Amino acid sequence: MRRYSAFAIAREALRHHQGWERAWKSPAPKESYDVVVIGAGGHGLATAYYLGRNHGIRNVAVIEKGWLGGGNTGRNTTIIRSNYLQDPSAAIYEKARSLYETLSQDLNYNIMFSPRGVMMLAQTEHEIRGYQRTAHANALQGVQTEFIGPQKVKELCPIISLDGPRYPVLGALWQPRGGTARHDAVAWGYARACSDMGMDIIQQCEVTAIRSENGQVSGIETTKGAIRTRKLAIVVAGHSGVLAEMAGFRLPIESVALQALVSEPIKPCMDVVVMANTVHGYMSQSDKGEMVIGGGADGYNNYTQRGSFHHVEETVRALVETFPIISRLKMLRWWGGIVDMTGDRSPILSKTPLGNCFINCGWGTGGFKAIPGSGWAMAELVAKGEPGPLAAEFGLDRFREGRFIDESVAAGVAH
Amino acid sequence: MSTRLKSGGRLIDRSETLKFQWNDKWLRGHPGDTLASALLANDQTLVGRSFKYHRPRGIVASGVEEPNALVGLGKGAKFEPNQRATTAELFDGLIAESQNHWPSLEFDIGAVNALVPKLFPAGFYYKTFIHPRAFWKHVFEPVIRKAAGLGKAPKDRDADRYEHFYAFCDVLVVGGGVAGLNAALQAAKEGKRVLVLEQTPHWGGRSPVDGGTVDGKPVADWINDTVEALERMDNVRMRRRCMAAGIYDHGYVIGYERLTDHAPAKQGPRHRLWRIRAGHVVTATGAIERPLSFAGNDIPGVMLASAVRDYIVDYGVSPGDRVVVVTNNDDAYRTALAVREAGLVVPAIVDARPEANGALPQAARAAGIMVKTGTGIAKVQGGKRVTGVELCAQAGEGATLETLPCDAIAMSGGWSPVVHLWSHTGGKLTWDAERAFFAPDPSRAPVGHDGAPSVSVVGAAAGDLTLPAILDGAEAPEETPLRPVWMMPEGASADKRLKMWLDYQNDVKVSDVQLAAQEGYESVEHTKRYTTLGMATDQGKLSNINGLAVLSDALGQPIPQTGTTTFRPPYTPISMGAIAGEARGEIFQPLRRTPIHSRHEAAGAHWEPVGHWRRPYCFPKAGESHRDAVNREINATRSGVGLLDASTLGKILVKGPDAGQFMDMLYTNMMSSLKPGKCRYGLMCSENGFLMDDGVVVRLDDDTFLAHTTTGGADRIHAHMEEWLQTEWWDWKVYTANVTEQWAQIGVVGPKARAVLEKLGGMDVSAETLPFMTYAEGTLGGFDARVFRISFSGELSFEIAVPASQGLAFWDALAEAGAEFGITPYGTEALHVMRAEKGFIMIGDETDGTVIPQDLGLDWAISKKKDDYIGKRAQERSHMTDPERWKLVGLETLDGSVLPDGSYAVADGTNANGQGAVQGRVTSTYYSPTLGRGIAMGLVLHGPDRMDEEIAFNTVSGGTVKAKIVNAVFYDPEGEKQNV
Amino acid sequence: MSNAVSALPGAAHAGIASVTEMGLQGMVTLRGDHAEIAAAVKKVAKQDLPGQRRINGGLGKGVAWMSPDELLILCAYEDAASIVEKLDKELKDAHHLAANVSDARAVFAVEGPAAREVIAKLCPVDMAVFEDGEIRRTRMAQVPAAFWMAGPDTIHVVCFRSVARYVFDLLATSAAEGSGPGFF
Amino acid sequence: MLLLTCPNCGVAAEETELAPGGEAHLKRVGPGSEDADFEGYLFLRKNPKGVHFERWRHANGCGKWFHAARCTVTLEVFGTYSAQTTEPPKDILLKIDDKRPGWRG
Repeated sequence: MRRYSAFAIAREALRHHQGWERAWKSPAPKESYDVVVIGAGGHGLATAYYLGRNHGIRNVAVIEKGWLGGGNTGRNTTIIRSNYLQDPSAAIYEKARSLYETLSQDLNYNIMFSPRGVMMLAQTEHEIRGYQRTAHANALQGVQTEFIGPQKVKELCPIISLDGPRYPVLGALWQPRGGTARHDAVAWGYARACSDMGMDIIQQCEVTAIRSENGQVSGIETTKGAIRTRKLAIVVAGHSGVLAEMAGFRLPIESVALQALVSEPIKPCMDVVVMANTVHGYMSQSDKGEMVIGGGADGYNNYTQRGSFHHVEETVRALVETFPIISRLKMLRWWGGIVDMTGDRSPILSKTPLGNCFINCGWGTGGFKAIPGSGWAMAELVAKGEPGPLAAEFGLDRFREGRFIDESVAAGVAH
Repeated sequence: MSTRLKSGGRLIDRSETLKFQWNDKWLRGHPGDTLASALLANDQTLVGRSFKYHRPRGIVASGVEEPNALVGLGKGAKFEPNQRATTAELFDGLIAESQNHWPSLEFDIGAVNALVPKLFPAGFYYKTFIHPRAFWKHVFEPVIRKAAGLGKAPKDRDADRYEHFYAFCDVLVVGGGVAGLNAALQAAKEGKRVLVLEQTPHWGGRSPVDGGTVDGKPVADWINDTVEALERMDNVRMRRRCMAAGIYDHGYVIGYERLTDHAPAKQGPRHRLWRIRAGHVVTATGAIERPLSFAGNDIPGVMLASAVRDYIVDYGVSPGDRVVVVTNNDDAYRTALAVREAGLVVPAIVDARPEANGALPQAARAAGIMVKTGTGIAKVQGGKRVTGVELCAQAGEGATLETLPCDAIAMSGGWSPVVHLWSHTGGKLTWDAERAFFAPDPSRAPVGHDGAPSVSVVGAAAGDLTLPAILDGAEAPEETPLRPVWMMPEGASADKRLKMWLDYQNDVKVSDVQLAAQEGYESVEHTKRYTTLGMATDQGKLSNINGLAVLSDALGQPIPQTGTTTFRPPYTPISMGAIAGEARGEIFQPLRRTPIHSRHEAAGAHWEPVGHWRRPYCFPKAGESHRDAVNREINATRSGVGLLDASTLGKILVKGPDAGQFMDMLYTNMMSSLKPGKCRYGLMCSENGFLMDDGVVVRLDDDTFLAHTTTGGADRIHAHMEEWLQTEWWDWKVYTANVTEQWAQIGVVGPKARAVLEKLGGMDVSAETLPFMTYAEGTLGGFDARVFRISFSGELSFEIAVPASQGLAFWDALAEAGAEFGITPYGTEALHVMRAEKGFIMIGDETDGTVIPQDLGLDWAISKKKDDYIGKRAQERSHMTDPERWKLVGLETLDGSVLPDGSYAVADGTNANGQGAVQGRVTSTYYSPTLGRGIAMGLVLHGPDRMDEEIAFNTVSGGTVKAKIVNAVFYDPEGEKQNV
Repeated sequence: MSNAVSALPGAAHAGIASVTEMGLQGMVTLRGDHAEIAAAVKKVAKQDLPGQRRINGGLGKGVAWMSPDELLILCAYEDAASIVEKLDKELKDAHHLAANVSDARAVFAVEGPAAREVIAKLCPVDMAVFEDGEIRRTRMAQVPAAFWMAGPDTIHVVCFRSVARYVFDLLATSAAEGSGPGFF
Repeated sequence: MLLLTCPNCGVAAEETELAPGGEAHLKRVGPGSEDADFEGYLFLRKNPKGVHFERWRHANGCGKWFHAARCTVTLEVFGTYSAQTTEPPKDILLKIDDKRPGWRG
């Protein structure tokens, strides 16, 4: 693989960039693999990448119904943070965040991780208590956060209105090493690295059935033919339920539409990510200058990648109140993605009733930030057949036992 | 040069002159001008700088598709960035500035990027800036961010207001051109309720400029007649300056009406967001002309042929004196003829087709215009504006055959139907190879709630590009087929492809798309994201199809196989203010007020939002800190008497023969055994087992219970009750009513509480007649009152409900009667501290959605006699019965300090993920003025079995605080004070 | 009683329509099987049972259909308590719930040719075809509300007392001078 | 932005008047039942890509619950019906058979 660098660019410039090779190959599927990963989104590609890098398993295929990175990986608001309350969440999200720190170098692909800092505004006494609790938890979890006062909030984000008529900003939970990254680049970077390790990324290939022999997974049927495999990893976000049904089990998941939007690009005016959970809105500014805004999720099952406009209204009204200057900006682009919501709004990384079939799903509205950690933990689960510490608490059995990982308990929400 | 012609301009009023400001320069225009036409009239061809290379940018189009002419409009609280000059109507005193340059539009430092475009290919950012790690955030990114971003951010709070409006119709027609007006007329004649939206200020669309006749009369006449006819019909509504921004499911359409942008002096909202519910939507959104890809096609002075025509015919403005027309179709000849008619020079019409013998080319030749067929543009000469054009054979590699001096180029690559709205809810497209565009496929239309097609399409939007194709009786010159031209010349060298712009604003070139394909970004979505093609503020209205064609060519596959990107609302950007609507300032969200709110306000209450309610947190006196106020309120209450506005507590009537059975299912307690006139504290769990609400239940009579809920719980719990009654136990005879707001409820609390009530006079409130945990109705001081002997503070306490309308008067009466006893209003914080002193749990503090009553030592409130209650089965699950669950205890710091809020009890070592081990956490922590020390409650592993043990709680700074495990009831453990 | 005050005594606004708080109004919620309670309603409230989403009479004297098992009886503020008593007496053998909710509500009149448009800015209701004698329970901006036509150009709006100020401000904002859509 | 007709009051209500309530026709599982059955009842909800039966409450309206039969892919609504029933009415099932042959899988 030709390495990317400024020098490579300069060299290529001299010959009109004729020399750049494909970022990833597009091979036909082989007859069989050690591991087949269904889903070439960020989580699936990261799973494959760490299978190779951490466990030396490289006879791997990643099967994608559409185009790699074409699902929620390319539809989110790119926020990266790990200031979660519950230990298992903080562990996997912080693992992910710390991997993001060096991901550009690891992949030799600039995913533009920008640790610009994430703040969650506290706008009620209850939220203050919630975030102080989170700050205390994070202190023990090795997650660097602090509860800051209104003045610090204003310093970090001058366009915030501290004293809106309804919810004055009383403080914020501040994670200085949280931030954003270029979402597509994360999928592309992993894909390029996987391809370079000899893995097959097979796009435009839909799984039509999952084959098993006496309780063990044996292979899959696809629109590009049958593929045998010893182990199967289902990592398909919004469509987890459909794949689970093929594998013969049901998931504690419902698929709903989540919306996001961006404004037209303007010169830099906001250097941090701000989440205002009392009024339900969050916003950051992309490197292109667009204000990137996360909307709400519908409460009903939906596979259309279209949400209802009133969620956008609620979000925008909240943000106009919090950042009055955006009132005269314009919404440029609006879109939706299908997210799968579990019973406790926390993800599932788990063995399944089908032997050697593993599932990674249920990231709800917060999956992007978890990609490297999720891939890391999933690779371990698939390679060893048993969850490691990162995945241990995220098993399917927790719903039967009543052992939930509920993040909504702090004032925080799972964006 | 570009200038105002001596005559012409069907939309402008030359009798009046308007002054407007452009980068501190005052210029002149006329009513009817757009900012773009006025700028051209003043020879302002350079209007901005591109996103990436900061190349000079001129006006390309005359409508919403304009990618270049983006300006900052207005000042201060009315400043708006990224406005399209082509759609901004001119008014007297308009202030506009160009964007994305430093120090000036003419001289922009950023333009150095343009000198080395070879060094900035597609995906450039992904391949560089990787090392050293810290540099991205601190060095590279800031530079890139500053260079990008186009317009300036507004500085001030928006001075304008916005609003929403709900409209319903049988047929919504989007687009007021000939096709739209015609469709509206047909629907209207059938008696349908019709709404027509037109995004511009004018009816008729392009037809008045392009010409043609209907029944022998100029099409303009037909337009006027039809508009008049429609306006006369009661079942028709017409709106101009109102764009259908997006189509959503089940016939929902968002309309974006601009009311004062063109007339700042006008009263009323700036924008109105229409929420339209249409039985059927007809999109008559027209078509957009495509640029041609030739080297230097981005130099100011290169414009769409239709735009050149518009500026001449609509505004009497000539974009140049010598206009070379370059085309692959007949339509562009109209432009040549218009230029000539305006008395300007057309050095040549450059037609990529081998021959051009249609009616329009014939007319051009007849007018003496030179037509060069089989020819293309090798290169445009000029820097900040066009100075000339080099011609070549379209079939060749671009060797210059001749050079024509000119100052404007009118290009036409054919037309693309505007299919955005059709596609928003899933309408499918088919590729028309003959005419080289995607058009809606009526057989795959979007469907509505009934599964029937919900959108149809007419006119140019459907691919019918000529007047006769749209309207019976219409006539226009016959047009011969175009010849798809995606690159000019066909064999253009790499050097040329490097200068062929597809996306003018984002600086995406033919070579970039080809590189993306070469590197495996084969999906159109990949290419779009990798090159940013079509992601600029124009959303690729000009660039998408050209880019798609280049990509398909690079992949060696037909265009339909490559497919299009998804079309998403809005069609053009709409203001955030309009989306937020009326909801700002005081009416941003509902604010719920109790009947006594005004008194609290007058008393200088410090407010705490609780849900949508606002409750007094405390009542600080002059110079008093909140903390001092809270302490004073507590001391006054414990030693004398306090007054609490408890009106926000939920009050729900539950009535019927099966009410007792129902209450037994709702609460963990046995409620059916409660005697009339008695009160009982109850717990409510979710079906998932977690404690969700608590409160005092009163049995009013055999049939009727009154359930008190938390402030936040009233609506939620009422809905919870109705859900179970309507969807599970619908055969049970129970009715509920949420009467929360019927009553003002006031707590009279403290040893002197009874004295106050007795002074007020009325019903007997003695311990004998009205003992603890009972209830009675009567009058107090002449008020009809319901008195509850319940206590959340541990003191002698009466909660008294009077009709809300009398709440204020009753509060005043109590204050007056209590004056001699030093009666003191207290707020939520004093309430919280006093309940904590008593070890009473607080929903939201001790509970957080993961806590079950058993964790809180509330087993006494869980009936063992009942087979079932909501949440009981859930609480039988292994994790819920786990003896390792943390249990509620009291906590006392050794030094009397207050434990930090949210602190965790640390245990030895770390867990499997290397996180510090924990064995509990603080749930409530306060300074208790009663005890003169910090007190707290918390959930601790095996807590109740570890009385007097000392454990450490962490601080955010990494330290710990020692605390002793104690009984959670810090004050009056025997409960003597409340039971008197 | 003399101490009783409505939510926003005397609140009024004039614009493209006038908005006025209507003072104390008697209201009784009556839940029960409509067939079983019809006679009692006729006797006590002197009104026939209204059909689905209909209102007979109006403020001061009327009955409105709220849901398949709920009616709202409108009466003089002073009479509400006695009407509850009478209903309980009449219906003592029928499963029902009658409650005085007069104090839990606020009532506004929106008056003028643009009254329908003021409502249409806030409620997802087709005001162009909204009929006389119809009552609509819906969402007004961010709170529940109900309204009916009290005259050709008059709409009576009922909301919860605690949000009376919010609803008044909403209506006043929507009735601001120069904001008429001119649609109806 | 869905439009569902509330069978209780007859209003064709837009989504903002309604509150979604998840899968319809669940059978409540109480004390003494198997863990697996309880998990199934509370968490293992149907999540079909296609025909779905669900609960809605006309929250900003008559306050009543009702059921809807809806396609989660096209959002087509096959019908709404009373909440006081343990299974979809025949006529709606037949309508779906007609429009989505073989949907029962």
